[in-house]
Amino acid sequence: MSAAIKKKSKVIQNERIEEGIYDLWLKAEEMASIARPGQFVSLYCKEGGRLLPRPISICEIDKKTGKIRLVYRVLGKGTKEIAHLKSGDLIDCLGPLGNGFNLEGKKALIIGGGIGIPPLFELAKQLDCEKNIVLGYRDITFLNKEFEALGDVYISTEDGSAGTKGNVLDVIKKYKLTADIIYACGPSPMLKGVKEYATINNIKAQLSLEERMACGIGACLACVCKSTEIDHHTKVNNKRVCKEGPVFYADEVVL
Amino acid sequence: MSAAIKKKSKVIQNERIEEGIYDLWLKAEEMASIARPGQFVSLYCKEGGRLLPRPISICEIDKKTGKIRLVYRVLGKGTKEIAHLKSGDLIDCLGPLGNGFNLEGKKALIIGGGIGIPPLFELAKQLDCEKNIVLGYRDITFLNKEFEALGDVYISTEDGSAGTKGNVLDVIKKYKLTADIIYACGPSPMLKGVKEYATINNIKAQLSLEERMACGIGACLACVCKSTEIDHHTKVNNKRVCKEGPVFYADEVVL
Amino acid sequence: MENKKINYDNEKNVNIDDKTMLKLNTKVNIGGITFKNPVTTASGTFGSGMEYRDYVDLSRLGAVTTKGVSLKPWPGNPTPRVAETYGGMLNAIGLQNPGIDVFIERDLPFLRSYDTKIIVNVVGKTPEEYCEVVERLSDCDVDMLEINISCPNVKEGGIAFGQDPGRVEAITSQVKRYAKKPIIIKLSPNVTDIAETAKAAEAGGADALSLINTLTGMKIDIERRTFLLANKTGGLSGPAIKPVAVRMVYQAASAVKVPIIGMGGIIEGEDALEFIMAGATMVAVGTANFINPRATLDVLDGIKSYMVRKNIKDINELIGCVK
Amino acid sequence: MENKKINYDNEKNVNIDDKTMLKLNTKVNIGGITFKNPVTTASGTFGSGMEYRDYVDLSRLGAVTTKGVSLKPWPGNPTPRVAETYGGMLNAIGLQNPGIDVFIERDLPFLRSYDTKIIVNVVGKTPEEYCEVVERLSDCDVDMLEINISCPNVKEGGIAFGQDPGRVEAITSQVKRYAKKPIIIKLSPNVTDIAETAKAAEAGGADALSLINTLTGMKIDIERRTFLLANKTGGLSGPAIKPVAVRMVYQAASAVKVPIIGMGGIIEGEDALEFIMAGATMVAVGTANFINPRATLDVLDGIKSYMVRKNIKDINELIGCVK
Ligand SMILES: Cc1cc2nc3c(=O)[nH]c(=O)nc-3n(C[C@H](O)[C@H](O)[C@H](O)COP(=O)(O)OP(=O)(O)OC[C@H]3O[C@@H](n4cnc5c(N)ncnc54)[C@H](O)[C@@H]3O)c2cc1C
Ligand SMILES: Cc1cc2nc3c(=O)[nH]c(=O)nc-3n(C[C@H](O)[C@H](O)[C@H](O)COP(=O)(O)OP(=O)(O)OC[C@H]3O[C@@H](n4cnc5c(N)ncnc54)[C@H](O)[C@@H]3O)c2cc1C
Ligand SMILES: Cc1cc2nc3c(=O)[nH]c(=O)nc-3n(C[C@H](O)[C@H](O)[C@H](O)COP(=O)(O)O)c2cc1C
Ligand SMILES: Cc1cc2nc3c(=O)[nH]c(=O)nc-3n(C[C@H](O)[C@H](O)[C@H](O)COP(=O)(O)O)c2cc1C
Ligand code: FES
Ligand code: FES
Repeated sequence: MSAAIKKKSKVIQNERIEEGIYDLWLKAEEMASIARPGQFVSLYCKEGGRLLPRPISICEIDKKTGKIRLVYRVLGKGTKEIAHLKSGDLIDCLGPLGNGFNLEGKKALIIGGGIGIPPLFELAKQLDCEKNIVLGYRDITFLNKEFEALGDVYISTEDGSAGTKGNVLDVIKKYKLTADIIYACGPSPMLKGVKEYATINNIKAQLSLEERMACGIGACLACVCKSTEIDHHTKVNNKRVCKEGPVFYADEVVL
Repeated sequence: MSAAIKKKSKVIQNERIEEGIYDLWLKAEEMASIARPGQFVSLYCKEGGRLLPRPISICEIDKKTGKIRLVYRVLGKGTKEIAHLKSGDLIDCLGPLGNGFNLEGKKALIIGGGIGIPPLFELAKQLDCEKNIVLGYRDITFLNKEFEALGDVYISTEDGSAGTKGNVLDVIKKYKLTADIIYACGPSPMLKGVKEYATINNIKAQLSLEERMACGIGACLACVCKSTEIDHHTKVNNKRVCKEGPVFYADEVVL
Repeated sequence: MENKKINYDNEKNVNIDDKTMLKLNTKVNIGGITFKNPVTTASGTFGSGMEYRDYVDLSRLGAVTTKGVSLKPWPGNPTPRVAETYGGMLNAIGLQNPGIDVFIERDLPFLRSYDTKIIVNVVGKTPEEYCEVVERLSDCDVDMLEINISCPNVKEGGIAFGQDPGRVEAITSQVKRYAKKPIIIKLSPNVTDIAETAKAAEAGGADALSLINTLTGMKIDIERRTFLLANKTGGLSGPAIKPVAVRMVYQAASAVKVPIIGMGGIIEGEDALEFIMAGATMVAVGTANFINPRATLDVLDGIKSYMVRKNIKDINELIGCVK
Repeated sequence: MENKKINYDNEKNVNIDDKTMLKLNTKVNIGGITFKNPVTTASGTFGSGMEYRDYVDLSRLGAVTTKGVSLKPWPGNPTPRVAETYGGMLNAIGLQNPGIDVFIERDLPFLRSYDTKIIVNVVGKTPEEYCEVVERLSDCDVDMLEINISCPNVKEGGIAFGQDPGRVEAITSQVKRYAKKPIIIKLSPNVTDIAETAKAAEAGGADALSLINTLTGMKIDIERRTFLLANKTGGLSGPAIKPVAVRMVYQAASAVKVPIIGMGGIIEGEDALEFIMAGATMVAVGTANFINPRATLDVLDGIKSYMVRKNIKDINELIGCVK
């Protein structure tokens, strides 16, 4: 795999698509040319003494025009600063980082929860097979319309304001969705549930994890997760989310 | 005097007028309405963990349109950051600060050195008397054309590329300029020379000083200069440049 | 990923309606004195309040803590006295102050005209000088005294007393003999073990502790190849030092029973809440005043809006709640 | 006002033509070893260099200093292991490392394939463990050993050895008995008097000192009312701590004769020059690597362009030039 690139990228567009959710297109030719679905980008702030990267997954890649798309939630001060960027502004980016999803299987179940949904978009675009797409939200929905062009979309909301009331697993059980490969990204209770479901039903699953990061490239050992086997790099039961991940097979990691 | 105001002000224009010298117009209605020549504004940065103010003197006041003008030199990282501001950007400002010049006398000698020249511009505009204006530069000249509308302008450059080769005192001696009041702003060796000249020739002189600041409003005691008499506020021979100054009568301070 | 947070706009704080605010209890108690809220000023960053009265209604503050006051006027150090650092600043003011007489005649009546508590920061070159100032203040209308044994910028006095537990205990008990007001001992962070000096101050009879004073630092001017500060070293303050300050407040609070006033890099309500949860009963706002003259009130409003948002009726519930 | 400065664009550094650069002497000497330039990496921020080889030609560095290596693989602390602070970060990695065997088999041959010096950072839970690692490395092709007695994030070993001058001297002399390579003792800034621990290390036979390791800090997550780091406390690094680090390097350099490797918040050439002028013979770049993977080279280029601009032919002229 080619190395990640650290560069200032130009903001093409940075729009609020929902309360607290932003849609950012960056001009980043080199990155776009090598990026794969499931990889992420480290964004760097300028203000407030904020030094560490904000890792954001790649939502869409446009190789032709050399652009990448990131969809992010304003959580704290860093994402708030980023949300203030205007077209034409420059932002420091390092990426693409991490391993990305392996495209495999004949019948895929794509499961996204909350801000774990955007990383699955480019995956769904590139996956050339039967696709059931389950999107779980708390209340406000986003990106679901765009997913509809890529497969059969099922929605859950915690408050029942759209789709099935409940979570993604409730949807899967309700519609008895089957698959030979699961791709999932979302909060860790959801991933735990998905892993359990996959194990019980003997379905291969790729899960995208999250952890706080410093370097983003595998050097500092900040972002480890528990691995089932002793990792070849660390010689302990730890894998680096930024390097061996963020995507792991369900049986590789302890959640 | 009305209190200073801390506010975000909008950049109307921020242009390079000479190598490393910038001309900044800010929309700042309240400030413009109370500002006096010789006062200054504290500008605050956002990036690079820079917290302390950059004190910049007011160069021109446009009460009608509610704008103030600052002319500054890019010295370090803070002024470099400020030089990158574009029209429409906002910058945190606190001002107007300090005492400003007292408008007095019948025949004024206005002496500016380098980046000490801009603070004298509004003074020259408001002073309604005979004015000889001496501007000393290292090499590149700026603002001199604008001063020509306000009085008789004499120039010195260290390298002799314009006007008299030498410094402002060389000009004063060469043209035997006399006055009943001197206003001066510039590097401290220049101010020392001016003070000496004023004392010998028994001319009243107002000097604008500089010191590193933190609060800019008289609270932290960072910015003191040596005063000839025990100061009423501090009870020691110190005056605060930001509060009792930046303009002092020559006999008030030890340079 | 779903972890929700609130935006940080200061404006937001102000929008909470007054009735909700009024139901909050923000009163805290230190040394038998009740403060209307836990926000005071860090000594030396607020003068005696005069310069800030145009920005801050001093009556809204829990207390005003004054600049260090000595027996005689002190001229302080030569300039440059301050230098900027990443996320912080160095100062070597050297405790310039007009002395106790001027303080009592001019500053005290001014402060008393506001409805706030007065904490007087006391400095001296010898234990005797500290005691004399304390004695002079004993009959004055002030609320508490903060004994500064941690200033890194003076040759005599200051930090020299604050880095050795034995001397901390000794000077505390000496001062206590002359004091009619509750005594706060201000601790230095430039020590191996803050719990030790905290315990020493408690053993000496301190009614409260305040921490942290500044961390000793240095900046070199590489252009002129010299020290940037005339005093060579200075005290580091501002947000850069907050993590060290929170840690020390936590360690001190775990080591002693007396209440703690926490400070070091507080610029907004959230910072103050870190200190309170780590064990501070009050907080002081210092360097932030230089960046934003309204910082003290913004911190207070930030604390209140957190309480409203989290439905916390009494600030005392939060003190030391993280263990 | 006329004080001229140069702009800070990193790009500018690169524009100085190669011939001018070649005439500069950037070689420095520590413990009898010559380093091609004074820039190394701060332990734990650069792995063993593998992850940075795509960004940095390791052969351009004066040395690579490795992550702490222990006798057996260490799993480190639970996550979260890092937290962001104003101008800095807290880490509590807990010295996760694959152990000396893997280091010798995998990392050492990798590093040796580059034309740079190798400094191995050594950790242990007991003095014996330090000595065993040192002994194992004695017959390996490494250049120096850095003994980390200052990690604040492990229960045993680490900082416990580094805060008491007696123990610093003891462990230094113990380790020296087993070492065939020059020994650097890495000092903790969490002490009252850095000159004392510096002198203790020198007395124990240290060939060089490195400082500072991280300052112990804490961050509280006020939303969840808990510590942000699983380990409660962590080590503060980054530009926020630079003024403390420069001060300590200055104080240590004034107290001992052995050379010093300075670190703490270096992000560009100018920062490194502060350390060098304060008395450091070499500098290490740590947290800056996380913000800019090319930071080490940018620092080196920044030093060089300063030398060109100020017409300084030999970096050694600058070491300790501010007194
Ligand atoms: C591999 C990966 C992919 C991600 N993809 C997306 C995405 O596509 N869209 C999106 O909205 N969010 C995504 N996140 C989460 C995103 O990184 C955080 O929401 C963001 O960093 C918060 O920054 P902040 O400054 O707003 O919050 P603050 O809390 O102020 O941040 C403080 C520090 O903590 C870190 N941090 C805080 N929350 C998280 C978190 N959940 N995960 C990792 N670091 C965190 C920040 O990066 C920063 O260093 C992803 C995280 C990871 C690890
Ligand atoms: C009352 C007053 C009026 C001034 N008016 C003008 C003006 O009209 N135009 C102009 O170009 N400059 C003026 N200056 C100087 C100007 O403040 C500095 O050039 C500027 O602060 C440098 O900031 P920097 O970030 O670029 O430099 P840095 O060196 O990176 O600044 C670091 C810190 O030192 C302070 N500092 C550095 N140099 C000075 C200095 N000479 N005086 C005070 N503080 C300094 C900065 O404010 C900052 O806090 C004035 C200074 C004072 C005190
Ligand atoms: C300019 C300045 C002057 C100070 N003077 C004093 C003082 O006179 N007495 C004292 O006890 N502390 C003094 N301090 C320390 C502060 O009270 C406070 O402990 C420290 O700055 C940390 O808080 P902060 O980061 O909020 O500023 C001073 C700090 C600064 C920045
Ligand atoms: C993530 C991280 C891991 C570290 N691991 C080690 C280590 O294994 N051994 C050690 O001696 N120091 C370690 N340190 C301390 C650094 O080497 C350095 O002393 C400190 O971070 C200050 O430098 P900086 O501000 O440039 O990062 C670590 C620091 C960080 C940030
Ligand atoms: S963030 Fe540094 S190893 Fe993953
Ligand atoms: S800058 Fe604070 S008193 Fe002048």
